[in-house]
Amino acid sequence: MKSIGYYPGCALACSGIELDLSIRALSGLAGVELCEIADWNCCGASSAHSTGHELAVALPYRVLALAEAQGLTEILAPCASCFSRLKGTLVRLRRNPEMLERMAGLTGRACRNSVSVVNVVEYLGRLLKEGLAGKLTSPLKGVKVAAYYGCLLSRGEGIVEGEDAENPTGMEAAIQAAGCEAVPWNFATECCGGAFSLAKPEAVVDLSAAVLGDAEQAGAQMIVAGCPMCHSNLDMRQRAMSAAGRRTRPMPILYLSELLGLAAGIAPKTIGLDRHFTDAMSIAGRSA
Amino acid sequence: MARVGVFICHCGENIARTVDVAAAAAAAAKMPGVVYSADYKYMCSDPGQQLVRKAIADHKLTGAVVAACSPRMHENTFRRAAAAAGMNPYLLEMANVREHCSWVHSDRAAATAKAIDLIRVMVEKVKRNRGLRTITVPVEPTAVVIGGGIAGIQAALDIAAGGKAVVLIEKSPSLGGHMARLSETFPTLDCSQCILTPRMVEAANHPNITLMTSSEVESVGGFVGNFEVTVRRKARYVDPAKCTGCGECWSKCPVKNIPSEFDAGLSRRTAIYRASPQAVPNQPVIDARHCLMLTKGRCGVCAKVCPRGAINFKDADELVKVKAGAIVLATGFELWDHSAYGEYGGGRIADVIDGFAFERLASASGPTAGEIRRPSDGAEPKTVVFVQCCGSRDEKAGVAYCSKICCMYTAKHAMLYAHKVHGGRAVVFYMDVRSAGKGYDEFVRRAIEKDGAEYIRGRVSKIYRRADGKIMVRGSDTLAGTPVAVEADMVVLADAVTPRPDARTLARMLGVAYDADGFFSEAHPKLRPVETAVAGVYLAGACQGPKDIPESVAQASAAAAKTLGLFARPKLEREPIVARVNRITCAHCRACINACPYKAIEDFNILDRSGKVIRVVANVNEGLCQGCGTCVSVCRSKSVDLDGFTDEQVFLQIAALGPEESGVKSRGSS
Amino acid sequence: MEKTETIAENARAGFEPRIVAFVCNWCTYAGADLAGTSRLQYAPNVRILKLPCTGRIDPLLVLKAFEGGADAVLVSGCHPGDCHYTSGNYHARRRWSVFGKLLAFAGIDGRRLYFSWVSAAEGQKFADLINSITKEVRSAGPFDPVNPARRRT
Amino acid sequence: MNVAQPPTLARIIREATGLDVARCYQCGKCTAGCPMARYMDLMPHQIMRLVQLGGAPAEEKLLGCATLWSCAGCLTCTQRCPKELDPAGVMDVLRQISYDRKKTSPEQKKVLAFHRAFLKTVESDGRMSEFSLVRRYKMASRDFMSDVALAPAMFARGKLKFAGHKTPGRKEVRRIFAVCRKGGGR
Repeated sequence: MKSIGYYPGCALACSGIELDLSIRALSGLAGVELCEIADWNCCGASSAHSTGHELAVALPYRVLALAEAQGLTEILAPCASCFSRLKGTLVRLRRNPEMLERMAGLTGRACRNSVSVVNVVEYLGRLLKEGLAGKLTSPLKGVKVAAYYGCLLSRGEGIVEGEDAENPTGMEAAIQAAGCEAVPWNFATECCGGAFSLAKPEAVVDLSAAVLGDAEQAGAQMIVAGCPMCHSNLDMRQRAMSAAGRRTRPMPILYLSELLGLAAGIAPKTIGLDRHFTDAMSIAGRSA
Repeated sequence: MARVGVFICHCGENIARTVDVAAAAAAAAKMPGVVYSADYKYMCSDPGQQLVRKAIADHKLTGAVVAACSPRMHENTFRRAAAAAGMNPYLLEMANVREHCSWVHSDRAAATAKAIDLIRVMVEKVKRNRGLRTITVPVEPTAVVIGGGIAGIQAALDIAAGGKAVVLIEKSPSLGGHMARLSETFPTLDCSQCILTPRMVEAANHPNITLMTSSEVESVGGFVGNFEVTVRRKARYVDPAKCTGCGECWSKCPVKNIPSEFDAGLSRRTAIYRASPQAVPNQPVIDARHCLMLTKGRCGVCAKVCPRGAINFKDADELVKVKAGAIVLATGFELWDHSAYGEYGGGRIADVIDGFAFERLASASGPTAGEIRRPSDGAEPKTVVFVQCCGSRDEKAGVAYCSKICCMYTAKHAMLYAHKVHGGRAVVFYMDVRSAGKGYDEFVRRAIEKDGAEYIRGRVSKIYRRADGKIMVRGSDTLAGTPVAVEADMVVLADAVTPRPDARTLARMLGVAYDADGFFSEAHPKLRPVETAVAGVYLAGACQGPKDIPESVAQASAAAAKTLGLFARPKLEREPIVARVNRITCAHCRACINACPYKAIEDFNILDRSGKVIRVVANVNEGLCQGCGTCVSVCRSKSVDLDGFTDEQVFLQIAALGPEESGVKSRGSS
Repeated sequence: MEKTETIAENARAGFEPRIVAFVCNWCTYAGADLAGTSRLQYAPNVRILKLPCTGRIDPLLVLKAFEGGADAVLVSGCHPGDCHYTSGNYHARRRWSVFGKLLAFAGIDGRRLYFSWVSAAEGQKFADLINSITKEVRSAGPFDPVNPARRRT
Repeated sequence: MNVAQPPTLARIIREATGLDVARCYQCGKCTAGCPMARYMDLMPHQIMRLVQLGGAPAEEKLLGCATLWSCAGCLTCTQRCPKELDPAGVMDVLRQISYDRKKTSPEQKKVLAFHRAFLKTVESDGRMSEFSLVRRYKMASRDFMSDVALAPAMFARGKLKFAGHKTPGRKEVRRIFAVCRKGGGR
């Protein structure tokens, strides 16, 4: 892999900036060029598909069409929600050529549906296999990590491929490559409350606290996530969880790419470790 | 000159509604060779048959075609009528104008034209039919029963009681099957071992029963009345003639950590072992995969301590051929492997067990002597959750069907648990309670009303083990409309009943059909529930579909009755459809000999007067030939033909469908 | 152009294909019976000829059927592994794979010869099969035994 | 029998997703695994049942329930459904119908406000930026006080930016919104 199309998505510019920083740093280290899709638009996330069926397909369609027109064959969508929308649209259009035609008319852009979409776990797994594993010079020896997939990196028929939805293992492999111990736990694929952060914060606090609680019981010293929505729920809402009496101790929440970045010896600030709400810098001290 | 009669049945309205029977009769009357043609309301009725008999006699018919239902329905009926009128029954044929015509078409003109075609085809065939004689074959009055569980034992005992010989073949080292592993049985709660063990001993000691344990069927040849079953008797490494079952060997065996199959992995056994103390025969065998002597070539402790010198490390598998007239399949079932349910822990949680494990825990002869102790730490579980339909009725990850026995055994488990752990809480998640059977629903109600089992209607979505050791069960109560979470100490999954994975191989050996799930198919779901489509092969027990003990036993007795009925006749009549070789043109290329699936074709020496072999040709053994006709189509010199389906007959049938003849509207010119 | 002409010609002549089906007694014949007892409607263009086993079905019979004016031939027996006579259908399958090539070489359209497995339990499959074959043969037009390749151009 | 019947919800669902809700046998596994069940007034299996039942009272209940707007779309129900149904997909369809027919329960206005704010932002900028989203959401939901404390911290961490996050192709995106809106949102 010399280069790959890059769809950062909206969250990576703001609340999910650490994911963007760490993906870029690791890609640089691995010598993979990220070709950002020019003029990309929002995928519509859950709001589009909650309220309008056609819009929910049209927005990701435009992204896929742009990528194709720009000569990209494979795009990385690090945000799990974007990945799910883009790949879901891809799968849907593949099954329904009639809709592909309608979308071409609707958006004024042709698309042969030829690109493929890769999520963050798949991408990092590939980087590791293609030589990044050998560059992890400062492994975090013995740190106990709970791998958190949430919903969109574990479920979705035809979307998440090559993983057992009830027992995914892609993150565990990367965690072990970073020198850490992946602890077995029960909430790896439970929901954190997703997009209800603003509209139903009490639900997010409730569900996210349960995720943190199980990880702590399993002996995890931190949680590794792949999704900016999960990350902000688990990281940013810890104060609200304490206020609700659901949590006492802080639990660092890292992106999988941050963990690998640390293990590769990249400066913590470069990958955005200082931007977390719940302290994660202390983890950096552990790398040898 | 052929004199053929055609008899067209209205089948009430079934045929006449769609086919113009009068027009068909008129058309048939004009076919070459037809001297009589009639239609009648119900040809199979007594007056209808009389009409056929009378016409055969009055018109001196040399052939008859009955255009009616499928020959599978009434060919025998009409052939018997023909025979009663003095005609060779094989000179009567049926044209299937109901199943293949009136029932599948609605256009009256097209259906009538097709019916006339079908009649013409059979008229052409029957003109060349030869009067055949049924072939009789002797019956070997020995039954092979495959499977030594309760169904196989019952079938063997019943056949033996009828005075016929039985060879009872069991794959594992002991008789008894799954029933031997049960604690108590529903709905009476009598002890399974107490009612089964005497049967096991009786089967082993019966003079008419030859018991072959550690044995598997390798291949099956032959046909009803004369099967030849090849049995692989696996090496046991213990000479049964010398062994007294004293137990010196297994008490000294150094390999002691093999999970016991009998105890569902809840206890450990040695490499030389008996399945259980009640095993029949009560002699140990050596598990070659774990024995140090057999794997690494050093140890031999058992041989040293055996006072009778019964250990034989050089023992080898042996192939035994058994001749049998009938075969009873009683291969039983297996539980579905719930590790396919990742949401239930994927088989990784020690205290999430299956029904058999619970049976062993509850059994007085089990690893805990009947005390309910959970596998992980031996603690007494204060809350046990029972989950029904685990894998059953799940089209996505399990099986689509209902496993039938789980509702009852789960109620039994909840009841046994309440009796054994006072103050314990039994929670049952169910979707429906299917308790049809004598005393069955009362039994389930008793578990709920008297023994306090909490029944919650809803499927469980997730089971996981919390760090504190509690097993969390997340289900729902659909009646109350709420999710329900239970903190349990142990969970029992009522895994689906599935056929043995190797049952398909056995079915293929026998030509027995099996359904999409792998259960053996009966010949008719209502009227022939113990027979298979293969004559002389019968079914007993859960190999045909999920069954409880009384149903398995009933079917086993029925299979035995079928077997004894078959053996009551000294000889079997068989359809005389066999191949014949024209010795004059046969070039002895051996193509037919190689192609014949029954090895029914052999070399035949043609001798001159002095006894010198002048030519070798192929010859069909009528007793072995089943009439498939494969030899006919492989013969390069057209020297083989099949009675009833000769080349000439089929060519004429095809010609009868030609454009000049056929009722299908054809193109203007060709 | 050729195609539209053919269709127009067929329509003019009221072309009803003639399909001869050679079926085995144990599986497909019984499957056709099941289609009947289930009252599944299918095209009336098929004429079933029963033989004990597909193993009995000599390629010569198929040629005879074409010679006799059939527009298409169907050979159908038990599923692999389910042959009543253990292995007759395997012999048949081997034979047909060779024979099919020979027919293709002779210029006979693939829409003329069909080979299928229909078990005694597959009444629906039998009905569907006959309907789809009838449709295909209709599109292929009448068979000309004198010049079988006529329709191929 | 020429009286035109409006299509039932079950039919609309079948046409939109290819799913036949009649296959549901009410096992309740969807409800058992639903993380949001406690925020729902109808349980997922009851949603399926009411769709099966049909008729005006059932439709009223379905389109006005809180459940549609409490579903997180986590797909746990769909993943585990033993009948290979897709309760989450059924919720999507019902939510869209509820939105189109303006049947959404007033208590769920916050969720709707969030979705509207989100889409409004995307429509105008082509992309979503948290600041515009939060501003729009707070105006629409009148929920001014929650999470106020988080904002300065987010600014400090570069997680919230005043500057909009606009894409050059936003005119094209606006046109897509307009076309979809004309099509009735579906």
